Amino acid sequence: MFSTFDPLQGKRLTIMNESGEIVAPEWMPKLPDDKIVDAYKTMLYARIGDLKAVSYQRQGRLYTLPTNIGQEAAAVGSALALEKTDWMVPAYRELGAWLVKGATMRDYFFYFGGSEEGSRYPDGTRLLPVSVPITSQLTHAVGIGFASNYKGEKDVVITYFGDGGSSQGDFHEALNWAAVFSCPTIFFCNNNGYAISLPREKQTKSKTIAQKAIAYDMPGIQIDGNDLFAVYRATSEAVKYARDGNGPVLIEAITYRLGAHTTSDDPSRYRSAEEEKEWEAKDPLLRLRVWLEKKGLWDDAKEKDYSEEATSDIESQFAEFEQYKATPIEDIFKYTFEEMPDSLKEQMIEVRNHVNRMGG
Amino acid sequence: MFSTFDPLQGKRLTIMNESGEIVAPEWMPKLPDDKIVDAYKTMLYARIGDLKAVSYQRQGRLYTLPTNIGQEAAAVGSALALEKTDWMVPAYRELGAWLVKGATMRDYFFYFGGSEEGSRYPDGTRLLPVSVPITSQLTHAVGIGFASNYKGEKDVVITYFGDGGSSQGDFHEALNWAAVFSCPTIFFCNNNGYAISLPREKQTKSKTIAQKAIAYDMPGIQIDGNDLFAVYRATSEAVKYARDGNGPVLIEAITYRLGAHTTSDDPSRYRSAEEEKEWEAKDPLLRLRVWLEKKGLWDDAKEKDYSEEATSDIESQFAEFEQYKATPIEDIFKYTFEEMPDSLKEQMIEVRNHVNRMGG
Amino acid sequence: MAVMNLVQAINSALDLKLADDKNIVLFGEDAGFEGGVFRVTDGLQEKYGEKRVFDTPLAESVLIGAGIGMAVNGLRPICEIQFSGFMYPAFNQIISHVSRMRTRTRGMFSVPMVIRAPYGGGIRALEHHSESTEAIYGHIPGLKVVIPSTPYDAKGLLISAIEDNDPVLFLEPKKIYRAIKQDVPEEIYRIKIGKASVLQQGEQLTIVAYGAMSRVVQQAIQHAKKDGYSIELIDLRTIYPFDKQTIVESIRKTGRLLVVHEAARTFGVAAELMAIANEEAFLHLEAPPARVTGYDTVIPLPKGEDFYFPDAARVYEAIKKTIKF
Amino acid sequence: MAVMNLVQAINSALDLKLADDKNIVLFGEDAGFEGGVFRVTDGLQEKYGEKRVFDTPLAESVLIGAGIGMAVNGLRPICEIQFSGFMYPAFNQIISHVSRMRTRTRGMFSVPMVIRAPYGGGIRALEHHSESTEAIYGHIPGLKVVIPSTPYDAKGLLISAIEDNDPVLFLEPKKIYRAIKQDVPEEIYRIKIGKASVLQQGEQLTIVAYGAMSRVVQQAIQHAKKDGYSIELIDLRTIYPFDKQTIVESIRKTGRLLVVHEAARTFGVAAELMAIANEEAFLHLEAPPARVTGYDTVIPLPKGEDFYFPDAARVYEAIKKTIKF
Ligand SMILES: Cc1ncc(C[n+]2csc(CCOP(=O)(O)OP(=O)(O)O)c2C)c(N)n1
Ligand SMILES: Cc1ncc(C[n+]2csc(CCOP(=O)(O)OP(=O)(O)O)c2C)c(N)n1
Ligand SMILES: [Mg+2]
Ligand SMILES: [Mg+2]
Repeated sequence: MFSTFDPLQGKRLTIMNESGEIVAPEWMPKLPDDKIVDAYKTMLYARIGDLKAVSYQRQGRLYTLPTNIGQEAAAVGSALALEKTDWMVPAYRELGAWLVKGATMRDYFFYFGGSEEGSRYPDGTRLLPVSVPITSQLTHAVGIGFASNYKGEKDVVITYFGDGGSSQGDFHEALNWAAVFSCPTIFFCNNNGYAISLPREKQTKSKTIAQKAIAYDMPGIQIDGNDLFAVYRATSEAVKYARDGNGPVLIEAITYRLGAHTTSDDPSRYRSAEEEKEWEAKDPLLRLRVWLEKKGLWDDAKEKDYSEEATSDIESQFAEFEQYKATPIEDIFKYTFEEMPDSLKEQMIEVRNHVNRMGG
Repeated sequence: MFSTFDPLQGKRLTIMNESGEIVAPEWMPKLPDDKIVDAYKTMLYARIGDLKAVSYQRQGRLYTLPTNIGQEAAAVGSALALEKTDWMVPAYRELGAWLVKGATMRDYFFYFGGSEEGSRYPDGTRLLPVSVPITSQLTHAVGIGFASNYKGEKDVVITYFGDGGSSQGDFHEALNWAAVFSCPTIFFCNNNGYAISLPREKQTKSKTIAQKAIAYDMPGIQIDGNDLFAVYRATSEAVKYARDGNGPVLIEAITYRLGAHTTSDDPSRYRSAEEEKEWEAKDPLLRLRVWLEKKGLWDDAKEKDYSEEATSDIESQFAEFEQYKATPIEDIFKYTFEEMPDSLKEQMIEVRNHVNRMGG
Repeated sequence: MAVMNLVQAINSALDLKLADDKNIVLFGEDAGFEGGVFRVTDGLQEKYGEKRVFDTPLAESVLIGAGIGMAVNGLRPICEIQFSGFMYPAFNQIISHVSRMRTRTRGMFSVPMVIRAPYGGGIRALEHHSESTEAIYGHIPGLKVVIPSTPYDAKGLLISAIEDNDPVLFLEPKKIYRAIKQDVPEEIYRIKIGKASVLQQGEQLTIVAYGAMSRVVQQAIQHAKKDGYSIELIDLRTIYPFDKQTIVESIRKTGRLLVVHEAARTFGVAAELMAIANEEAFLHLEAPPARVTGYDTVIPLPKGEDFYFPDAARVYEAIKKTIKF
Repeated sequence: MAVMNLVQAINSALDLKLADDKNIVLFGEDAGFEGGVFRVTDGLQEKYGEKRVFDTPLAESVLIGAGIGMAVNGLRPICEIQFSGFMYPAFNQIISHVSRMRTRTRGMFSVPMVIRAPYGGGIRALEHHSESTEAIYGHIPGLKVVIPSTPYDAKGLLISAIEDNDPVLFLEPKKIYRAIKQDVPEEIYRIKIGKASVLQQGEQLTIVAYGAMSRVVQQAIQHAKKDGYSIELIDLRTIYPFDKQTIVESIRKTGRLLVVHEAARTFGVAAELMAIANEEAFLHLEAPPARVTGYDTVIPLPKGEDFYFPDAARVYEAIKKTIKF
């Protein structure tokens, strides 16, 4: 597959087009229908979760958070290609992927509600926490893959970053290391056209991000990131390639965030309504729904039912989060090191005493 | 030229082979004979300077220094392609290039003799000081090129780095920036096969460093770095390309340091005598001398005369350096800022008083 | 005069200097077209064009490194780092080159660069968006570090920073970006880098603070005044080279020192000022120099940050403790 | 017991721990095949194979960043940075991730990593090869910083660092790599991180030093002894979390403190210890806590470095001044 879709020749993998038609049946992944329905449900769940989070934020019940709307196929499709024991190293805009991997909306609310508890995922999730410093996490994914090789395990790693992130030095260093040491690491770029306000064309001069793989002699492929099938298929191929000991792969998924960069951002300042419209038509949920409906796997009633189910699930998780008022003082100190040094103990007591004095 | 020598196709520019024969006359640069003789002289001068420096170091009269032997064609040939007002941003192993640009052996001795005076080149030299933190200097070259564009000047910039240096994040960030802003910057990689002990094959998995240019949509070319004509021609093309407003170029010059990494290094620990022998036969001076002699432009007597002239010139510059005993206390402080803040004044007085007390 | 908040005052300084000197260029991630995520550079690209005010790729090391090259080749770069927590990828450029070029070349090349970044906490931000690591930068020889705490100071100090022929790290306390309004001259004026400002005169205790903490301390002092305490408040303004003279004179007068900063305690700015109190005013000390600071932990996410950042109550406690010693 | 210098003691610690725990991997630029530019890792690749002891590409950020990933996935990485002056490209990884992973994930993931680097000056080295920026690292919450000054300490501390489940920055004073020989046990032993060592007992003055400065101070003390002074010398060993108790007890006894380090003065380690003296022993102080340090300039190239680094004479002057105060 990787040699077929040479980014230098302008090739891009699309399996299902914007109208939900299969345009490259030869690449159609062999997914049972129920899995596809599940995938759609997860995408829908992620979308509802995202919209909910944004609205809670507007109400002042969560803090600044990134939006995910529009990128659900890339997130969910790539994560579905992993086994349970594989690792995931996220950036911050892959909600759907985290949900597949085992994180919950509760975690999401805690994190963007201002508590580190949100990064303590269920045991054994093999999901790293949100990484805010752009692209720094790619190096971690390389090391995880290295350790996997070292231990003779077959686990692979997927790591996410954005088009903007491809400019960072860590991108280069990570891909180079991964190639040199044949680390089973999949570098998944969510190219959503913007780094906050900066359009992709001003981020780098190369026509694709996928072609940057050539610098490391690793496969690089550009795919339609709003096409669940293309995302799933390409990631599966990459996972297999990596698991078979061939080393890393770079995937560039072309997508678009239909929302703002974060809840503090106003995209109308830097992109046109027409452009947004255009991309609304490419919505990854819409096209998959069309496909499912044509196959008789989905309908309005199911959409409504599942939306309600998801909404109430998400709301109850939010309610759980809202019980959490403030970080316990001890928690601020006790995870700095395995054992608390005297200096931190003294400081912790200082805070406690102060709070007590204030009658807090 | 850049499209002819596609690194992905294993193409490399050689004009004069190891035996001093012109194997690609169509690319032979139109250099007058006397210029070529001058180039050879500079290479010879650089070699003698380098050997001298190493021997002074062995005698304890200079501190640790890198060796240049074997890389003279890459250094001199590339620098000769520049105009006087062009800029040069070195790493630390391009003695021949610095000499062409206007630095002197005196500067070299001062710097590796432990005095910052060695980085104060003659006014207007447009040569930046040695950059020790690997690859960090590439970003400076990009900025200089940016400023050149900004001011509407036609000056280009050349910057040097090694095969090892290509792994650093700054390599990626610099090339990307240069391409995005069309900076007239020539990235000249001296691929001498090793980063201290690490062979090129373990540094990066790509077959060439030149192909990394594809990641930035800029021309990249691999050349025989021990062939003065190839170096001069490729750099001239790159200079013209950049000066014409087309943006940056990446050149990978294949060369070899015949000496140690630095005077503290013992290359026999990590490379074979056979390999060294092989490369001795590819000595850039040897082959140019053969060519010159065939053309009747050079002979043993000239070699002897010029070597003596160079040696005595270098020795007298070294003698000048050896008069310099210690950095004046004031110099340690006064260049920290344009104006010395009180804190530094106090500290300077503290040192002075102490030295006076000690009768120093 | 016009009423300005910190954002407006900084914008005004940038605007005036861009107009004044065509060698000044201003750039950063989203600093051009968008006018910065805090809108500090709003309108400047429109006014001065994309050539002089522009966006960069997302790469801080080359952002600063290219700035060095521009400076060497005659420009005066003003680099914006989106948040001070994202300056670290450029740390090597700052410590190895920005701050050393003049010494290294014995004055042949210098780096008249301003690095601007919003810094500090208290705005309920995401991880890495509340950093306060000024002590780290203050420890780097060859770098000046400035932190304003009022619109007036911000404008005057930034103009001085831009005109300075050496690199200046200009950290903007984002918590108070819009919190304080002040009458600020519309034209160019300068505040000397390296001079602290005595915000209040007092007899019993010298407090040194900077950035958003200046306000917190002022609140505490108001409280303390009611209780009859007389306190001198020095706004440090420049972290390096700091105004030893003003601080020492004040300590000699009051006999007591309290330093307040939101950064982690150990090896922080307060320690240095306490050391200076010892070296220069030991015999005047009537109580141990003291500090109220953040803690030696990672800065907590919003649900914990109120425990972390000094507030007026904590400062007030320390005031009483030091005066009553 | 065997006579070892610092290089041998460190090599021995690495050797024993590599033998002890197969999850330990050791890597760095030229650290594998070549055995390191200072030969500290000599023979280890031969003994443990390329899989466990290996060379990396020339890229410090991923060197540390990959180490984080390894740690998260069950390995115990020992990362060598060739010189501490080349750690800065990895600064973002260290301050943003190495030191924060445990807090960020509430203990789910930790980074049991050792970062080793030769540090400090006095060896007539090239630019950037004499750095001493321990105060910067000490100010980073979540990171331990250790600096040994003898072969015995180096081995015991390094073993503790390797066994520590948190990241430890282990700075090796390269000036004394081969300068001191000592009887060192051949087997595994541990020295607790966070405990200083009292090298000499005394009554009139407490001196705190570390790294190569410990020797310099010892020379000064010998001189001072002849003049009848009684001095207590504390080798700090751990920069963070440092041994406040030992230092404070000593100051309470002697009434005087002098801190010696080669790093730049302002915002350096000495300032913190002087602050601690105030906070914890103010009423015992008979003279102002003092410091002998490097200066706030770029570290000079060899022809100037003797003016920069504290020597026994400078320390001796300060001893006299503090005791006679
Ligand atoms: C090192 C660093 N620099 C700057 C930022 C501020 N920042 C946060 S998101 C962002 C844009 C990222 O763009 P991209 O990588 O395309 O990802 P996207 O947000 O589009 O998903 C920037 C500049 C950061 N988080 N880290
Ligand atoms: C950031 C950084 N890391 C490490 C070093 C130490 N070091 C000096 S030279 C060198 C190898 C450089 O190899 P290469 O780039 O191939 O250049 P060459 O020495 O072969 O000319 C290393 C690792 C350094 N100077 N800077
Ligand atoms: Mg993006
Ligand atoms: Mg090399």
